[in-house]
Amino acid sequence: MSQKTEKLIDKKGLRLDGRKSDELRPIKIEVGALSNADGSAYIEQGKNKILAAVYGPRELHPKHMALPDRMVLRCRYHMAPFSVQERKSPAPSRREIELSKVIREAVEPAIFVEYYPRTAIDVFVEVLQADGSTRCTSITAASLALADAGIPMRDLVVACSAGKIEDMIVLDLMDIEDKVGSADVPVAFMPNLGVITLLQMDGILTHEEFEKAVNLAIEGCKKIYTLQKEALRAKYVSVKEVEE
Amino acid sequence: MSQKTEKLIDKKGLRLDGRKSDELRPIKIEVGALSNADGSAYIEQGKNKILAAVYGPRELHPKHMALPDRMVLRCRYHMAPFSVQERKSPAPSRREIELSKVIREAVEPAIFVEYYPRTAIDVFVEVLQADGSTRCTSITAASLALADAGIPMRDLVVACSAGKIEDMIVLDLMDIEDKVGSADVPVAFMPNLGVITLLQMDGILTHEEFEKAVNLAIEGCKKIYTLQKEALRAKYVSVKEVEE
Amino acid sequence: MSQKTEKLIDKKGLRLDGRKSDELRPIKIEVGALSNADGSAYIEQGKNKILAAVYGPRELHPKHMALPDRMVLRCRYHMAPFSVQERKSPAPSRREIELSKVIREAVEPAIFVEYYPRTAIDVFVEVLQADGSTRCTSITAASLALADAGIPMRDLVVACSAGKIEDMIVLDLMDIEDKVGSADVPVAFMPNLGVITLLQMDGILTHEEFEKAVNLAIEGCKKIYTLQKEALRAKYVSVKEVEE
Amino acid sequence: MSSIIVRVKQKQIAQLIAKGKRLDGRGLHDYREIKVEQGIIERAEGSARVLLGKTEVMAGVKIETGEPFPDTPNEGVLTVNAELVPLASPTFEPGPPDENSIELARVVDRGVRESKAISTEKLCITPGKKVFVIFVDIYVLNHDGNLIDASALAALAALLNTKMPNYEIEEGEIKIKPGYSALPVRKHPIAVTFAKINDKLVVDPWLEEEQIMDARLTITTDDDGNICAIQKGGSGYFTPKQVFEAAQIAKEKAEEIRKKLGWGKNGEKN
Amino acid sequence: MSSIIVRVKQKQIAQLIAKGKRLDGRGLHDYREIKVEQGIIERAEGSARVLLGKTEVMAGVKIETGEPFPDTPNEGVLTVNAELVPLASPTFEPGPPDENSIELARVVDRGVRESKAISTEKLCITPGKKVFVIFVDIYVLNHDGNLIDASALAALAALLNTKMPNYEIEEGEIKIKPGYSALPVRKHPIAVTFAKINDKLVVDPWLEEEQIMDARLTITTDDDGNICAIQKGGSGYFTPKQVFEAAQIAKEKAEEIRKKLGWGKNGEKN
Amino acid sequence: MSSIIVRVKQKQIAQLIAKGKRLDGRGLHDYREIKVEQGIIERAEGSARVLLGKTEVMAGVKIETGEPFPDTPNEGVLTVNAELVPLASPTFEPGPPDENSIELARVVDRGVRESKAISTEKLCITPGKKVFVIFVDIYVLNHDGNLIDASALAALAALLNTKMPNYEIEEGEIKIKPGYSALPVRKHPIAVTFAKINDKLVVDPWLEEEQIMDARLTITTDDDGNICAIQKGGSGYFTPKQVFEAAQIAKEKAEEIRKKLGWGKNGEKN
Repeated sequence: MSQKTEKLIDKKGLRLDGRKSDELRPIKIEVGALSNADGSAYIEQGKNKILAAVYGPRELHPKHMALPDRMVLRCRYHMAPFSVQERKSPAPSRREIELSKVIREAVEPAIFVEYYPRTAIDVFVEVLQADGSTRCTSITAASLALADAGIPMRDLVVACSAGKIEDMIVLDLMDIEDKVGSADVPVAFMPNLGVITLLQMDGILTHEEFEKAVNLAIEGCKKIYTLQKEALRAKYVSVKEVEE
Repeated sequence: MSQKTEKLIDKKGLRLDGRKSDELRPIKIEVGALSNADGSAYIEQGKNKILAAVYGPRELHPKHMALPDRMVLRCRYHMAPFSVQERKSPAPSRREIELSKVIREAVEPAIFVEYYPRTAIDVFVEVLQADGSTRCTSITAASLALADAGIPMRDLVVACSAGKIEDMIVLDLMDIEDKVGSADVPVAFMPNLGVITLLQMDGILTHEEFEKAVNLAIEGCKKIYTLQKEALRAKYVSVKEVEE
Repeated sequence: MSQKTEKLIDKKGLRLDGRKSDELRPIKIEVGALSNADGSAYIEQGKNKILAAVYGPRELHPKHMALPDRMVLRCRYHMAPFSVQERKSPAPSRREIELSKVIREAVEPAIFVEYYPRTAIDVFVEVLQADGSTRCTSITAASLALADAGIPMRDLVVACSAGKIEDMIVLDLMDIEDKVGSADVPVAFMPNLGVITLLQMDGILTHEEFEKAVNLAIEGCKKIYTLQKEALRAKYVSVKEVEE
Repeated sequence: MSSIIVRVKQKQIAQLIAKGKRLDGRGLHDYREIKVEQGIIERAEGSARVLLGKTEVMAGVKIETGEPFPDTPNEGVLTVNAELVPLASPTFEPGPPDENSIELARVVDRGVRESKAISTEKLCITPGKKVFVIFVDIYVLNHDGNLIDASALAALAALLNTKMPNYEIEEGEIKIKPGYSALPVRKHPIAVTFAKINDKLVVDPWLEEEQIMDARLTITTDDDGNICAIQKGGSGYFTPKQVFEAAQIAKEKAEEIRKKLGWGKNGEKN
Repeated sequence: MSSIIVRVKQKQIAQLIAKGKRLDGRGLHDYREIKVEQGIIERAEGSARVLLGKTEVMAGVKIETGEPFPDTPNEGVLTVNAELVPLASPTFEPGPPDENSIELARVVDRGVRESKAISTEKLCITPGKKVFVIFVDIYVLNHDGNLIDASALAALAALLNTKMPNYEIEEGEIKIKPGYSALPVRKHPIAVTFAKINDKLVVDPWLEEEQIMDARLTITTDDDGNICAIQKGGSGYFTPKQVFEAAQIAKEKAEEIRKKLGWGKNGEKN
Repeated sequence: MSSIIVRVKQKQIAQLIAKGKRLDGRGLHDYREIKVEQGIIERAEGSARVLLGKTEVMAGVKIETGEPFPDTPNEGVLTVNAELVPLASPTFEPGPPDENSIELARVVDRGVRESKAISTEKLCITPGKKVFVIFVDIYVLNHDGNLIDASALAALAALLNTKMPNYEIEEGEIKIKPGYSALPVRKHPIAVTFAKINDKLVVDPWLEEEQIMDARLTITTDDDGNICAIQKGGSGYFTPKQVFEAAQIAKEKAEEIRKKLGWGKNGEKN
């Protein structure tokens, strides 16, 4: 992270978009937005606009990659060329390949993978607009799309970042805070089990700051979890109405 | 198409190579030129020099791509690096990939695909020198190569372009006419059935001009069709002589 | 080879590193250096530092590439990015692809390929530091790794280059001699059978010079062969001690 | 759905079309409902989302600077790319563009380019050296048929929504100034796609119609009713009469769409 | 080994760990023997070979000149690449970098970058135009587990061994002068990796432990004991308590390693 | 042909060769009929088509300008590429160059390069900055054996046919002037390929001989009879005696071919 001389916190202790240190960005969730996918979710978190879709359980090609005792979870995190300031080539970057891996490993602990041996589940995440902490918003969306697809899960996975900007530990970093701030700690959490399924960090933090950041991120996760459950409920209510 | 100030038609109404508006370029056809291919054809149309070869019906790899009730037709249109003014990289360009698709879809209607289920037929087109309307010459060559390979067909497919240069609708565009002219309409035709199997257009045409261009292209197709049949006959006559 | 005005031989007839014309660079061989591979060898020849490993006989994927009456030998020659003056991209270059082929074809004559039908043997060569004649050192290492893996062989293959620098035929070219000299002749040899399994040449040589170079290279091969056998013996002795 | 049910449904679709009807109640030449939303991606210089029934396509426009093509040193560069992202259909797979996405991008590109929709000569900064490069990225989000028309609409809607940065040339270097102006778009090319089913032409095929069509024909017309691009697809054929008939219908449908969306001289807005 | 024997052994490993023991006799928080050899590749500006038990990793540093990133015009560029070369393991295949080698490179990169180990601002030649580019190539030669820690050590050892060419700027052109000076390295980030097996954390897992671990956690700390990079891997999870405990252990182990290798202020040498 | 018939025929070929005869009636050291046609592609700066029996290879030469290699700042650049296009053989597949096409291109390249056939020092425009780049593209159209010799002939014939544009340097910019001059070619390297079958060497193997050969040896000689390039192929071996014998024959055959085609000092024309 580069240290530029931009002021991220004003005299009242508020951030550039007026948030307090422990405040989430506005979040909008829509479940089941896509008709072709087996499950899908669209999330806006601040200016992040992220779509996740799930296909499966379905057959795996080539077949020799199927596993006899469990399903294979595959995940692709991908950014639209127009999602960032400088046009991004649609070919997957090294960053996208790493994030596809950590997102997969963040949602997999929630899935009963042994329920569908010899099958595959594909999670596709498309970042339509990026504004920081996209891996967290992607995990939140992916786990909703999995639930929408009826995949049996231990719990929803929800993710949120915390970080350090100008000596303050803050929740839910947006792009400029990620770039100019001094540390970023994305965390994915399963609230019912109280366990962490994604943890990364870059920047510089003391151990005290690190613990504070992780705990703050978990608090953020719990708040988003409530919204996740509401969105799922809203989807199922409306589906039920349609089916009657 | 870019509008440059080059004169494409002289005072007598003749084109840069002396042709009248409805005149084809000189055409030379040779069937069965290649010894390894199951069928082949070489065509010169003006400075276009194009070679088509057919392999098949043959086994398909990977096997799961075979179809139970029909054969799979595959087609590759490819330009030699030395075929154009600026050396072309041998890797397939987006243009070549699109043309491979439309050429395949132009010859497929002529083939009784249900005769050889679970097999593949490969059509390979190599443009050795390009001088405009290469997709048309390629289709004419590909359908001869298919016939030479003994593939059962409803009719030969024959293709020719028409276009607009300096307010005149003309037949069989050569490179400079394609680049400087104001519209290009490649048409593939099955004369016996009277149907169009390839149609593209780029440029600007009124509906009247468009109809005139399509009809002119069809007339061109019919003339080339005669040459196609002669070349096939010549090939078979000479083969017969050899075998006796 | 470019003709630069660098002096490769001094007044005493010695080369830049003090060697006589028919003298090998110092050679250090270690067999079985890697614990995961089925066989391995590490060789330093001058500043060349080359590691070869063998995996197999093992199953082949995809299976349809297996051969019913013999094993398939595969070989990859690869240079580490830091092995040469200018950082080398890790993607295989055309040179590396050609050398992988000729190295495979140099060691294959030594192997009883019919002993393990339907299997594959993989030979991986990594050039950690390159200082001329790396293909020869690679072959010497590859054949030791094969022997270490217990692959049944007619003989060890050993390779050495000869070449021409400033009108002198010399043995075992190092990088600067290869670049500035006027011819390079890499030779692989099976001493027991007295046959050549790799032969390449670039530069300009009369027929007399060529014969002299090949014969000199073969003499070099024979010297290295002794070291090869010693290294193998040392490995097996030490293994035996461990097992007892 | 099991493949037997699929085949029964397909037969039904084809039989209805022979009678001039469609399974979803549309007339043969009716479009599904068209919804266009512009300016949805703030990060992009222009953007739009188009819904054509359940088919959903997004387009984003990014503007960069680059070199002009040698044969048009005074003109900006237009680049159209299309991604069939795998969340849009179970048949789309991750990977480099295949022939379908390349064809889609090139057909949309030809409509915009050949109609001279964009005044590329106004996008030149330093002749022969530096021009604006307009990237149009088409992003298919849900595939329920007729991707070409939906993508062409999304691309045009995004271009109409595009803001160019103001700039000055200072000592050969480009300097961004505050404010924006609209990208100069002078034409509104509309692609109209036909499927031939049971020897009838239907407009705006949905996915299940595409699965049984013999061939596909796309005709793009400009504001003056002239044809600027055509693409035949699929492994069937058309009679010349069908082609000329389709060209007339395409002109009318394009005019209708332009009017409905308020684009061009007869448009209600813009 | 047959898969039955493998499973029996895996069960044994897991049961021992539950009792606080390891099959190779180590304590849960003990590293295998670490050997570091520097300067082994004369062709490279810097190089090192690290043995962590039987895991063997080489790193080479090459220095070239190139353009800086637009947002850091006064800083040199660091590029870390990792190759899982197929001679290192029967499971590695030739081909372009996969997710494992990319993750490995990026985790090592973050440790070096975020700790500001290299004074990149001293690697600028002409601001905004020309800077030194430091390529760190990690080359895994034998994979017996814990590639991240071994690779991070190899990368740092190679950087500490790196000689920069002396140079002067003459009329805008860079001119190499005789002599070398050390690459300015000011921090010694050490990655410490944990495997979670049977709900216990073990440090520096070897290959057979990795095969049965639920999840992996790597924590990189700098000379001041601050955390500069973390990466969780694997399809399991950690409790917050486990994470905080691991962070403390990582700090202590890193300090031990730095001391042992003589790196940093508490180091015996360097 | 069924595989039984193939095997019978292969046995017959091998037995005949043991007796010094070949199935097609040639002596062991005879070439098939060689036909060379030059200047067949007007778009290319040079071109040729070579028939070696039924083997058919085309070569095209394109000239562009580019940067010289750093170690030869005063010399033009030669680039040889070979495509085994899939219409030439049922065993060729579309895709990026494989080891066979790369070896083919590199062996032809070495013959031209090492014999110093082209006066690359005459292809320099501005030392260290701009030189002519000669692209030789080999295009195999029908594969009936011995692609190397046919390709080397086609490449040389195309180079001999190549016209360089006249030019002037005006204010550092290259300006094309009317007229052409021949590319400066001073040597005529000829590749002669041997197959070892039943311990005999046969020259110019056709496809069915290649399918049963133990090993392959290509020796390229220049106009002075010197050897300039050698390549052994195939998974068999040669005795030193066979190699030296082949070198002598290669020299004679190359001389014959040069004479027949009228190339070089002993040639009847050119």
